[in-house]
Amino acid sequence: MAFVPHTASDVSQMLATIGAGSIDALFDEIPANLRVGGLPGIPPALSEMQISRLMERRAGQDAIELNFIGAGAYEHHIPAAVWQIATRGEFYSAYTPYQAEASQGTLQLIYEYQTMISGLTGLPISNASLYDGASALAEAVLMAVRANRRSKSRRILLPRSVNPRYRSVTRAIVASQGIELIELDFDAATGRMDPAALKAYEGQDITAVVVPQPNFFGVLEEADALTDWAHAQGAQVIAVVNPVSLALLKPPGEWGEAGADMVVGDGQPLGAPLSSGGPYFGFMCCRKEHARQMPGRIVGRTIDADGKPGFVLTLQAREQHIRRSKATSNICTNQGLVVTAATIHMALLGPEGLERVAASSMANTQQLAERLTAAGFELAFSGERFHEVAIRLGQDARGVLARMADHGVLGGYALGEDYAGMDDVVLVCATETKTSEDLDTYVNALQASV
Amino acid sequence: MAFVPHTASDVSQMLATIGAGSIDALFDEIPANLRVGGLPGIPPALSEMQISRLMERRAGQDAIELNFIGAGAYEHHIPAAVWQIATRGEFYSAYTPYQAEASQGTLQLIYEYQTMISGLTGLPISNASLYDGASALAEAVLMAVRANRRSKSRRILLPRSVNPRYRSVTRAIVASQGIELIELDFDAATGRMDPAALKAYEGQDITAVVVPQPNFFGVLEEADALTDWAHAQGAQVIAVVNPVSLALLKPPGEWGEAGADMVVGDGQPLGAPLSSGGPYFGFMCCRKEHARQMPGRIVGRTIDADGKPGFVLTLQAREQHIRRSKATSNICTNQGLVVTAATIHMALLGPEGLERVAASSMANTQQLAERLTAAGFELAFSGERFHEVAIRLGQDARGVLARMADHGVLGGYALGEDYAGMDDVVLVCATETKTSEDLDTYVNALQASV
Amino acid sequence: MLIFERSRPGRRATSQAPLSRAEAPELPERFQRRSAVPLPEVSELDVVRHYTRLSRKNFSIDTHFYPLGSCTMKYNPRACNSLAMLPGFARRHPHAPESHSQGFMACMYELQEMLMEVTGMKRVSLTPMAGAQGEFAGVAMIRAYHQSRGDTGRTEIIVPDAAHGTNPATATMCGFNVREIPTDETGDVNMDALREAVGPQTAGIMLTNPSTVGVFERRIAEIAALIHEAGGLLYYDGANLNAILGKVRPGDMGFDVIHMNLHKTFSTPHGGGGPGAGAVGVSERLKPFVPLPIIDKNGENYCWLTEKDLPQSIGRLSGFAGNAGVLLRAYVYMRLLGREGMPRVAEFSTLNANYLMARLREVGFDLAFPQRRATHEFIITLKRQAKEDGVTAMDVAKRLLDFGFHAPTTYFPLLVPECLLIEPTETESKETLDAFVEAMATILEESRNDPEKLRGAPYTLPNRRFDEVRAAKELDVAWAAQEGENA
Amino acid sequence: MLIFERSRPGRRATSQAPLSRAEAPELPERFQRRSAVPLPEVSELDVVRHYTRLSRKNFSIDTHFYPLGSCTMKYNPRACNSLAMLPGFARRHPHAPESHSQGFMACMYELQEMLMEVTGMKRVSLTPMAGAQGEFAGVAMIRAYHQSRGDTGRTEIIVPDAAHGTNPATATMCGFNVREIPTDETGDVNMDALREAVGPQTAGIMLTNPSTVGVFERRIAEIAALIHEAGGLLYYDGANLNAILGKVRPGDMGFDVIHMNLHKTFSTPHGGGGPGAGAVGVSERLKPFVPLPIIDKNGENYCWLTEKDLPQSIGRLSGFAGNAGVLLRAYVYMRLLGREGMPRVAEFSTLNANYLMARLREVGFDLAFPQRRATHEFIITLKRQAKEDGVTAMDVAKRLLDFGFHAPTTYFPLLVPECLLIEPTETESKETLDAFVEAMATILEESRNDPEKLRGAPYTLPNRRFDEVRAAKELDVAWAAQEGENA
Repeated sequence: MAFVPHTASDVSQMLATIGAGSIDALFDEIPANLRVGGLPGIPPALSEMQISRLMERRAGQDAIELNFIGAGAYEHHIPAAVWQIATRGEFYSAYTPYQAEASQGTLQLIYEYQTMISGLTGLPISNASLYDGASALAEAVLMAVRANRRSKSRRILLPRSVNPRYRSVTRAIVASQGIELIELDFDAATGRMDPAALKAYEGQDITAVVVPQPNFFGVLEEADALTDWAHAQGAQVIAVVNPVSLALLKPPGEWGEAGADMVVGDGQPLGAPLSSGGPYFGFMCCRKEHARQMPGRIVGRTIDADGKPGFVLTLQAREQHIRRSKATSNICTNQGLVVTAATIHMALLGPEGLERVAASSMANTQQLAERLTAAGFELAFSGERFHEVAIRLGQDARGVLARMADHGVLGGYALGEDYAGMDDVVLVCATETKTSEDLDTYVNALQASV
Repeated sequence: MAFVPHTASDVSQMLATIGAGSIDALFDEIPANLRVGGLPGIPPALSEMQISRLMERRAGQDAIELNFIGAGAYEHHIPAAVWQIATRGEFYSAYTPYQAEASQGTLQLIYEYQTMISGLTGLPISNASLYDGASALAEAVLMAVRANRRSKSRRILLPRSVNPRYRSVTRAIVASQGIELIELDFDAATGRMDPAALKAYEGQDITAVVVPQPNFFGVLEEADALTDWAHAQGAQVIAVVNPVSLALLKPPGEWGEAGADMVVGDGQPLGAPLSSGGPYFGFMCCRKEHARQMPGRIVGRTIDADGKPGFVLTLQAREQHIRRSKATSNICTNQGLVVTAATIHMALLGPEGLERVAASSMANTQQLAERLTAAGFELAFSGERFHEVAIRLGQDARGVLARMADHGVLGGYALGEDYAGMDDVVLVCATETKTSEDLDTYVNALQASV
Repeated sequence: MLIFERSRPGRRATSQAPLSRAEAPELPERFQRRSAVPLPEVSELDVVRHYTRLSRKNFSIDTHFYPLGSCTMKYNPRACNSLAMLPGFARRHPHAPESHSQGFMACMYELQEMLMEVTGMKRVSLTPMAGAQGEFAGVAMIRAYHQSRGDTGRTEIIVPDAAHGTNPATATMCGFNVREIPTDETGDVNMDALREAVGPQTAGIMLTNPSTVGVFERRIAEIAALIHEAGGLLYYDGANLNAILGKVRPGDMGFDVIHMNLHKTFSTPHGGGGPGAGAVGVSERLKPFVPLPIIDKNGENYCWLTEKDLPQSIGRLSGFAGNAGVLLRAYVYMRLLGREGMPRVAEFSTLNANYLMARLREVGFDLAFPQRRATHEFIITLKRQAKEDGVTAMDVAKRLLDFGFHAPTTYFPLLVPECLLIEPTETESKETLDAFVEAMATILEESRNDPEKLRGAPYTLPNRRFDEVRAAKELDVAWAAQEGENA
Repeated sequence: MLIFERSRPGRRATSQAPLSRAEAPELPERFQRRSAVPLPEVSELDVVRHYTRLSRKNFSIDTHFYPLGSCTMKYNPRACNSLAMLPGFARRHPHAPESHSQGFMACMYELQEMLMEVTGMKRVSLTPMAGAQGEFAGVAMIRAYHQSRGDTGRTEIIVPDAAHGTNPATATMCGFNVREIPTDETGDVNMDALREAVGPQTAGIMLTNPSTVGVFERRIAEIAALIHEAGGLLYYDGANLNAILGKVRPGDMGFDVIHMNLHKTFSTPHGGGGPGAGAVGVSERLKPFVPLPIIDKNGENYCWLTEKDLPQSIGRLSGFAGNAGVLLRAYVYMRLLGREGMPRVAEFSTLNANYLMARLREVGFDLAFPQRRATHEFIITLKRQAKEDGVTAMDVAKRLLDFGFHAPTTYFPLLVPECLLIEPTETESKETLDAFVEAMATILEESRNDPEKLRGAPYTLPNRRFDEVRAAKELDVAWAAQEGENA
């Protein structure tokens, strides 16, 4: 029996100690009519050799040569050390660090993570991570409603330039909270939030404004101006950012006069493999005065009985296992293992490494955009970009992408999936993983596919 | 600078402490005319991302679908836990356990390894491993000369049914020791050592007889009879075995009346990937009275100053770092990391697991042999087999194998490489990794290639 | 020492980033970062050594027995990790076209099917990223169901007092009021209280069965009938599914919706706090509402079902399709267990729990529900020791650490005073359980003869007991360079 | 506790072998094993936990500073491991046809080329599986060279007294007599003694340069001329190549043959004792004799050169083509260093050694060769402490372990009494060196004030100092079930 160590003699000794005649007798409190005899729908057991062969075949079947899709999940080099250390049994198979004395490894690591993320975003309080960037935005919206006590409206301005998936998830999660999510349009020329769209809300009670930077199209928003506008309305600012971009871009904590109030985003670009969409992690930072409104775990430094410093989970009174129906969120887990990887990843890159990754990604995408315009394609938006660019193909993007895949190139994300009138636009990303030859391969594959 | 942590300020502080003006000054004792200015023949540094991509491309280029080659290196399932644990930093980056107190992990593991190998072979003393099976045979020949004090001839009977590479290596290593290696022919019908070939040496001074089990053709030798014959001549018996086969085959320690005197072999089938031929490890066991003639490291159990048991390298007086020109061998390293993997591998398989692997491999090869004879091919030898079989193709095997490779099947080893008159014979191995469909694929690929 | 304290200006792990600075387009100044990027400047060896050493300060399943009640800390097979991390899976972009995703999708489809078989539910969505998100999905579906019928007066969710904190928190997040009902002295739901609580305002009930007090709720059929007759739905918290795998199925008990903690029952790693995976399963009537996306099979091809296919869905809960890498690990684990292995999980986790319960009673501990069978876990209470010796459940938990055992779950469920909730799981051997009993017996003796020793524990770990009040009061959640002090 | 003591009849890691017993052909009884296969019967969790815990009893580079002289314990980049273990490499059968091996062979060919560039030699063979086997190959080539010229009277190999033990042992294995020559008081070869030793019986000399006493042999050109004029050849022991990488090349110094310890200079893992890789390089005249196989390039295709191509070769030293997986790791490391990184290795390992030497002298230790530059390593001698305080080099070494530092190499080279040979390597930071100096200073103080404490060290490890005499006398090298006692 896989993973069950019991020998026949163990079983009989244990039953004798219990005073039961059989293992089956241990289930005698379950009403007999509810018992099932077996699970015929489950296939027979495989050996590790058999499942390995099956999985290798299936993984190989999905392998692709060159990936230029971004749209919320980005391919970066992940140092070999990252997952070799993160999957050490002591990290991989440890539980949530509730018993602090037996969990100083995980706890110190999270404290270091919080420090790193807080430093990147420019806001002082970070939690130990949430599920992913999308759900982190939802939690930020809920948190803004708790934190902005002056606002009664529960109205959130949510630009359409925010990742459509983030908007869907936010809608689903805040659905029952009486919160109004107001979508704001973007400027069709620049690809950034339309200043005209804001005018309508001037002087109104707005609880929070969401500001993506870069936005879903890779375009940079006027974050300073938006932040100041929001604060002028008494609204809080929730920044949604790509953490790699923060090596080059102004941190949300420094936006405008007073800085954003909360920042969330997906930590995937910091060491998580693309892995079909997860596990990634959501990060969240806030101002000191809102720490107690934060959802999720937080690690704090303290001292022990001998006065020696160490780390514990803190502010647990916010959490569901203490506060139950009055908790800040029902969230229980963080994405510990991915945070472990991300912390190691960030330490390996250091400030200069992260800047180089960001700059190379930006430069590669710029290069690609130039080669594509030289080849006669048109950019969809004129705004400054980070490392994604929307390209007009002049025909339905989905068909083009399917043909490019046959050339071994995943050509990008079809914006028509989410935006009416953009059926011919593809969103393309070229990170630091791409060489100049890769960019040529892209251009050739695209030309062969239109 | 890759892997160099020094900052500019470190360097200037350190130079000041040393009292040197520059790093270059530290090389001032090297005659200037010998200094080189650089290494232009070395390509510029790559980042980990770049070398990863290069290596992935090269590894992918060599990937094959189905491997039926054995001939001294065997494909077996290796549990995922084996190398995940063996490559933990504490095993992977540790040095030879000379400082016993700081190396109890490696030392206890080797003690367990010695126990396992000794149990498999049936001889009580195992060393901590040698480089590989071939060089272990060479060391065994040298050891037999030391250990068999009654024999003065330095003559070793070395059957041609022993792996040809093992014979080459032995020749190269004992070349300067005045040892005569006498090759014995095999019976062309059975594929095992020719009893007639022995007759010629009856009553002569022979230092040792090498007995392979199974032999290079996969055929089982008459180990009992050979052992008794050798002992009757005053010769020692050096067994050369496949460790996986020992789950089913009589251990050398029980051969004939008195058992073999030494046993060597390659540990590769116990958890080492094929990996282009290495690193594997050679194992070696001997009788208790010959322990001090053993080459290589040996771990022993002892007690510490508190009377607590623990492990140390022992009998170091045999070794080169103590005994210098009079050492039992110049060997210094063992194959520690591979031994680590093998020990974990054997522990995971346990007695029943190893038996199943051996039996499945044997059954698969038998199945394949049956399907091939049914398809009209002829077996080269009639002797009982373990998990390899020699097939006559009726045409040059090298050409057939090249065509099979184009069908994604590595069809075996061409015996014509080493044996005159066997140009049409291929040596095939089907371990437990092969399914019934794989065997069909083999038969089809072969039929399409002859 | 913190990684930041190892930082030196200009030190770098050179190989890990592009070797030269790329010529990125110059951005207008208003977009540019002015402040330094405050990551540590360290070498590759610094990082490897720092985090390798840190890891060694953790307890973990791979190093210690971890009898944490309600957490199912069983062995995490290493193959699950290496196979989920195969390059073809690790590098698959979530937006890769279906044509280049059939291998991955085959695994996910089969996982959905296996989870349906195991739970007796009619549709499964794998997208929730943790147990709590699964709960959210479940309760949101209950809400969506009633709304779809125009049945808008159902404002209450009934929750037993022994429930996990996530249950009431989730009900609140879904806009319901929480109605707590007590547990009776045998560990079952108090039926009188339940009858009183049920009414036209009842949207549903959230139950764990086996319950969090470690016993099987014997009147589950009666409860289901009661709720269903009142027009409510039954939600099953799958935290304890390990105890009944292949023995009894939530669908057969009458549950309408269930979440499963794949990181418990199907042994994906806890990873120091996550990621989890909280797949949900539903009965026939909730099929239209499952969270998206899910995978369907069309002839030989797997395809995604999205908003177009299931317009009544409660929507999306994750940016893509949940914690796919975790799901792959669970898939591998289930295939390794197979048809034969599934019921063994319930059998041997139950055997281990009942054995451990019998042994601990033998050496003098008090059981919370001595008249009941243990399921895969059970509770001991230190009420007597607290009164007689001034020793708390926390003291025993901390002292256990000194013996090389992780502490059981303490102070949960809240209704049992000074309790330890103990779950050994099926992957631990009798010898390990016996060694644990021996340590517990020693501690019990210490509690009588030297209670001070227990109150001061632990003694053998990197730290003694922490000042948690200080942690919350003098909040220090990020290192500031100027402090300069060692941690 | 030994893994065997965890064994219980019938316990198994079920997933790891075929799930059912195959119908293998029945063998005649004389071939069959009658005795049980004495492997432990344990679960997968048992194995994972046992060996994970065991690993934690080791010091290692990933956890500790390891200033082992002559061993070059530098950081082993993790990428080298993962890339060498890529499935396409790990699964390549050594007999796979050249057509299916071009990726692997390209790496090996380029490795040969890079090693030639680094050493200034004219051909490289990668096949020796360790330093000692490389030495064997080197001396065997010297023998084959003289024999090929009919020059059979050369029976002696000259070896300095400071040489590694493998040097004389190898010379013996190759059928030569060993002639030892002394080292002078500045650490160089005693030239008078050398002149006296050289003659028509001289087959060659084995030198390490920088030598094992941590200094560069300044008169190497003179020595080379002397040996060559006498008709002998020069063998270079590459143990200390790290010190001169990109600064000076053995080929340029006049050496005819060299072995390289790739597990030192090119950072393949030591793995608790191996595997190593001992590639050899030769000058023009020894090219025909290199061990087989080697890789050549024919147009765009890589091919093996074997006995047919090099009939004068000393033959084969390994069953296939050496420790290929180790060679792949070295290849990756060299590509990561690149042209720029190579000389940095020499520069910073030398900087670290000279800094550490200066600091240790500062705090009161005696240098063996105070008048010389350190190379990448240096020697301190505790002769004074031994005399004054009765404290030995071994005592200091063991005490260092308590401070979390691996001991330097002790009692080698043999000619310096009570010596510690210290090699910090280039991958360690100044902070680590400073912490080591601090520990050494504390120990020096202890040696004066509390020598007993040193003699009793270590105190903080799983074991105190061992009884090695007992280990050799009451030889216990394998566990026997009946003992039943814990280890």
